[in-house]
Amino acid sequence: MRKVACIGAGMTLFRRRLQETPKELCWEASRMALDAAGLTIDDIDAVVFGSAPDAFDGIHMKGENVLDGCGGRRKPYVRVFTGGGTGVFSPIAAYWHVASGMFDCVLVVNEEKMSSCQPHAQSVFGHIWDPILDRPLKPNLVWIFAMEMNRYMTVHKVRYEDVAAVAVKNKRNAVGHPCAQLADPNITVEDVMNSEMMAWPVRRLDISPPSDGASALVIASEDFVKKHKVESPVWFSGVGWNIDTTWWTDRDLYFPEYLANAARMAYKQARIDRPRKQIDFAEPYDPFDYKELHHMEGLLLCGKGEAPTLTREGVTQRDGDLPTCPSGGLLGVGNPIAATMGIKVGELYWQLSGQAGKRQIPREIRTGVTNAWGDLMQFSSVVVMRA
Amino acid sequence: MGIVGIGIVPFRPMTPEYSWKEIMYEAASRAYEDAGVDPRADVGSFITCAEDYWEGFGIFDEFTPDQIGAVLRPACTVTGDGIQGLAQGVLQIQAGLADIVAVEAHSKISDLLTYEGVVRHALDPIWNKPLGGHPYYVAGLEMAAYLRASRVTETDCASVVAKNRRNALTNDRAAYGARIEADDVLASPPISTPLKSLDVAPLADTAVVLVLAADARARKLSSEPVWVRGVGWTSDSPWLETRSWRTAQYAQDAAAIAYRMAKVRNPRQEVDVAEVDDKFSYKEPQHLEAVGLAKKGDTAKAIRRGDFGLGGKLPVNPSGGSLGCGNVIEASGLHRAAEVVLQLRGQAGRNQVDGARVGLAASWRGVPTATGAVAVLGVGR
Amino acid sequence: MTAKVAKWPGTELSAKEFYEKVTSVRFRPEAKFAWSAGEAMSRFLAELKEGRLIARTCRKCKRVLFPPRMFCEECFRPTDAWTVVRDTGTIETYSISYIDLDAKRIEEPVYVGVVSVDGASPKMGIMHYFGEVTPETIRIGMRVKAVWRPPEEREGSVLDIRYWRPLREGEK
Amino acid sequence: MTFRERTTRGEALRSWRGDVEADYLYTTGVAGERFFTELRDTGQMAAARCDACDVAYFPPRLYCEDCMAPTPDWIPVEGPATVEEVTILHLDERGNRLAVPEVWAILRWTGIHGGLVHRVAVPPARAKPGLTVRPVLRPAAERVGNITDILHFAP
Repeated sequence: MRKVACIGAGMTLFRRRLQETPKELCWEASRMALDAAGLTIDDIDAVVFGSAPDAFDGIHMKGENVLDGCGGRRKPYVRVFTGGGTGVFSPIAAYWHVASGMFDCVLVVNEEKMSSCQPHAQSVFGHIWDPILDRPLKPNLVWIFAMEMNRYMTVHKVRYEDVAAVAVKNKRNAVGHPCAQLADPNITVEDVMNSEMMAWPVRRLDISPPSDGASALVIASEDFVKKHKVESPVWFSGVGWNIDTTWWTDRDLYFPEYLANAARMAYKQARIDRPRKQIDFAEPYDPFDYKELHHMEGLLLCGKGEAPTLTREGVTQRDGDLPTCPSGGLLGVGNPIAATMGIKVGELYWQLSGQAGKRQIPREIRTGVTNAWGDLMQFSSVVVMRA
Repeated sequence: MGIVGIGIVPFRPMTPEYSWKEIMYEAASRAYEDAGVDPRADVGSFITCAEDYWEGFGIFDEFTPDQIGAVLRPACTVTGDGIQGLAQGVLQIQAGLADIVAVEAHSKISDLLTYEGVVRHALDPIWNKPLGGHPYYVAGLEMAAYLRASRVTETDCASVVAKNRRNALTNDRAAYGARIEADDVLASPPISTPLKSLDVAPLADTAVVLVLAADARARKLSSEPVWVRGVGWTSDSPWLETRSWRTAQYAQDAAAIAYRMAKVRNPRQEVDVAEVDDKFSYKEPQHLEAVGLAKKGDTAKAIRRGDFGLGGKLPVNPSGGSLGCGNVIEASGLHRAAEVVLQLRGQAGRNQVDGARVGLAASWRGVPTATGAVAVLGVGR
Repeated sequence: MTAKVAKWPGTELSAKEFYEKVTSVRFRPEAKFAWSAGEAMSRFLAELKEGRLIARTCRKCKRVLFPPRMFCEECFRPTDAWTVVRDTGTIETYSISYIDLDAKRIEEPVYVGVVSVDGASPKMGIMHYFGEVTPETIRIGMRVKAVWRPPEEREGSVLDIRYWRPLREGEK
Repeated sequence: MTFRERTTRGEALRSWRGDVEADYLYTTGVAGERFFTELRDTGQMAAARCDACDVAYFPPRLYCEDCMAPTPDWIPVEGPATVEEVTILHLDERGNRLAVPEVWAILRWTGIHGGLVHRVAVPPARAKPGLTVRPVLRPAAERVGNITDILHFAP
C-alpha cells in the first residue's frame, strides 16, 4: 500500500454568520491549502468534497453547486457523506484516492453554511429522524445528546462537573486558534454549570455553536512528496470507519461500539496495539462536552468510564500526558459540521508538522488520532497520523 | 477488480409495498445470492449512492446500513450517481482497504410528491433559483444547443425514444416498454422546446446492488467475473452560464480517464455494447459523441442507419435505457452497469448482443448538473 | 500555519448586517413526501391503532425485534413471525427538554426518552414521551406503562400512545 | 418477495406524509454583494476578470474557476446581449401547463465568458438565436438587490 501524506491545510474563520456563499467559502479554504502546500490547482489530480446535510446550506445536490470553488471543475470530483462523521471521513476518501495509486495529489474540501437555514439550523435537524417513529414527537437535536449523555453519566456515575470541565478546557484551548468563534480564556466550570438548561442534562455551554466555515487539505503520495521536496509532510498511518444500526432505540447508548470498531480498523493498519501508550495526543470529536469523553473511550484511549477521571486529573490538558482537543475543538472553535475537518485532521497536521503556533503541544509528539461522529449516534470515522 | 454479483429490483412506476429499506434489502439479497457471498462475513465495505432531498431525510446515510448488511461495518454514502459509487469501491479495493465492496443505489422517487420542487432546489441559489421556472428549461436549452451544433434532428431524437421503449418491451426489468414510433414522440406535448414530453424518461422506483471483488477473490467467487477495466468520473462547471452546452464535456473527460485505465484506444472498434444515459432523448447521441462511440457530424446518419439498434453495429441501450426502463435518479448509472454485466455474461435474454466482450456504461446526474461517470467493463483475457 | 497567515479568510456578519444590510435571497423549497411505510411499518401502525405493540421474531438469532422489521439486520435474513409485545417497559434513558423543534424555549418541559419494551429482546424499544413524572421522580430503570389515546382518537401513529407513565404499585 | 410473507391487501399499506422544507436566507456572497449593490444602486452590471487566464467571468465571481486565482479586477458589462440558445417553456414550477409559455434564453455578451440564463419578453415565434436584447430592470426604487432586479430581457 502506498504511503499517503497531508502536505497542506487551510480553513476559514468559523463564525455564526459569514457573508461568503458556500462555494466562495470552499474557494477560500482551498486556496489557502494550496498556498500552504506551495501548489496550484494544476497540481491537483482529483477533488473530494465533504459536507453534512444539504438542508443547512439549502441547496439540493450541494456538492454539485460548490464544485468550482473546490477546484473540481473538469477533474474527478466526488462528495462523500456520513452525517457529522464527514469531517474525518472525507479525508479518508481522499486517502483512498491516493493510496489506490490512481491519483498522486488530491484536494479535499469540507464546507458548511448553517446560517442559511432559518430561523435556526435546529429546524433542519428535525428532518434527520425517522419520519414514522420519531418525527411525530417533534424531536430537537439536543435530545439525542441529552439521552446519550444521561445514559453515559448514569452507567458510569459520572459527575456533571467532570463533563463541564471538557467544555472549559476546549474553550480555553481555542484561545490560541485564529479561527475560533467561542474561545474564552476565563471560562470556569461554574459558568458551564450555571448556563441555561436546554434539555436536561445538557446546558447551553455544553454545546458547540452552529457555524459557517470551510476547510481544505492537500493529500499526496510519497512519490509526490519526494518529487516536490515537501517539508514536514504528515503521514496517514491508519484509517477506519464504521456504522451501527439505524435502530438507535435498540442499542445501549453508553458506549460507541461503532467507534471502537473504526478505531480497531485504523489501529490495525497503523500497527497500534496499545493506543494509550502509542498515541501522543488526540482530537476526539466534541460537538458536546460529554462526547469528548465518550469518544476517548470509544477510541480505546482509556477504559470505559475512565475518561472523566483523566480529564479531572489534567491528563488531557495541552501540557498533560494525553492532550485532547488542543485545537480548542468544536466547543471552542465552532461547529460548521463537516468543515470541522480543519480542527480535527487539520489540527493533527498542524501539530505533527510543528505549525500549530500558540496551540503547539509543548513536547515532542509523533502520533495523533482523531475521530468524527455522525448520523443518528451511529457512525464514526477515525484517522491516525504520524509525523 | 471484478463484478461478481448484481441485484436489481424490477423497475416500476411506484412501489407502495416496499419501504425504502425493504426495496434496498431485496436488491442486496439478490446481489449477495448472485455473488455467493455473506454480507455479514465477507463484505469489507459498503457504499450507498443517495442524496438527502431525493429521499426526504436530513441525513439519509443514517437509514442505510441495516438493509444492505452493513451494521457495525465500514459503510458510507456517496452523494452521487451509482457509477461514482462504483468508482469509490474500485479505489477502496486498490487501496487495500477492502477485498469485497458492495455498492448500492436506488430510487424511491415515487415517495417524492414535489419532484419539480426538489430539482429546482438544485439550481444556484443566487443566480438561477430566484428566477423560478420549471427546471427543465435547462434541458430545453441544452437540447436546442446540441441539435444546432450537430446534424441530429428532433426526429432522430424521437427515433431514439422509439428504439429504447421498444427494447424495454423485451426487458423484464423495464417499467416503460412500449411500441411507439418517432411520430408519436414528435406529436407529444412540448415541455421546453425542442424537448417534448415523450423525450423525457419517466420516473421509476428500483434498487440496485453490485458486488465488487479484488482480482483474486473475484476469480474464486466466479468462473467468469466481469472485470472493471476502467472507470472515470468528472464534472464540468456547475455554472449554467459558463459550462459547455453543446458537448457533454463531463462525459468526454470521464471517458478519457476510463479509457486510459482500460487501455482502450479506439472505443468505436473495441466496445461491443453501450448503455449511456438517456434521461432525455437527445442525451443518448450527445453522450455517444462525448464518449467517442459516435463520430461528431456522423451521428445522425448512424441513428438513421440503425447502428445503435439491437442487431446494429453498436447496440446502445439494449436494456431500454432510462427512456424505456424509467429514470431511477442516482441508481441510473449503477443499473446500466448491471445491464452491461448481464450482456457480458450472456444473460440478457431476448436483448442479448451476440458475442459482447467489452461494454461501456455512462451516467449523467441529470438537470442541473454537468457531472457524469463512465465504466468500461469486460470479460475474458 | 498560524504564524505565516496574516488574515484568515471569512467575512463575518452581525445579525443586523445579515438580516438587514447585505443583499440576499429568501427561498423556501417545495420538498414534500409520502413515504411508503412498507410491509413492517404498515403493520406496526395498524396495530398501534388497535392498542397493541407488535414485533417480529428471528429464528436464527432468537431475538424479538422491536420496532418490527421484515429482515434481521444481524443475520441478514428474512424475519419469521409477528408477535405482540407488552405495553410496559423500562426507561433506558431520558431527557427533560426546555426547547422545542426550532430551539425556542417552552414553558412546560417535555419528558422524553427511550423505553425498552417488555417482551422484546433486551434494550429494544422506542423513543417516546413520559408523563406523570417530575424531574425528581423520573429515573433510568423506572418501570413504565403506555397511556393510550381512546380507540376513537387513534390514527395509526406513535402518537396513539400519549405518553408512558410510571407503573403503579402492584401493577404488572 | 424476499420476505417470508407479504400482505396482499392493498388497503393495508400505509404511506406517511412529511417534508424536508425550511426557510432559507442566502447571502449573495462577496462577489454577489458587489454586483447586486451596484445593479441596485446604478443599474450597471459588471464581470470579474482573471488576468492570468485573460477571461472576464459573468456572472462575476471571487475566483477564476479555471486557475483558482482571485479575480479582484472588474469590468463593466455593457451593450446588448445576444441570444445564443432559446427554449419555449410550457410548464410552471410545479409541472402544470402554462397558459402563456415563457421564452428562456442563454444570453451572451461580446468579450465576456459566461452570460445569463433568463427570460426574454418576445413572442415565441420571434425567439431565435442571434436576437439582440437588453435587460429590463425593476424601477430603481423597487430594487431588492438580487437577480430578480433584472425582470427579463427584451429586444
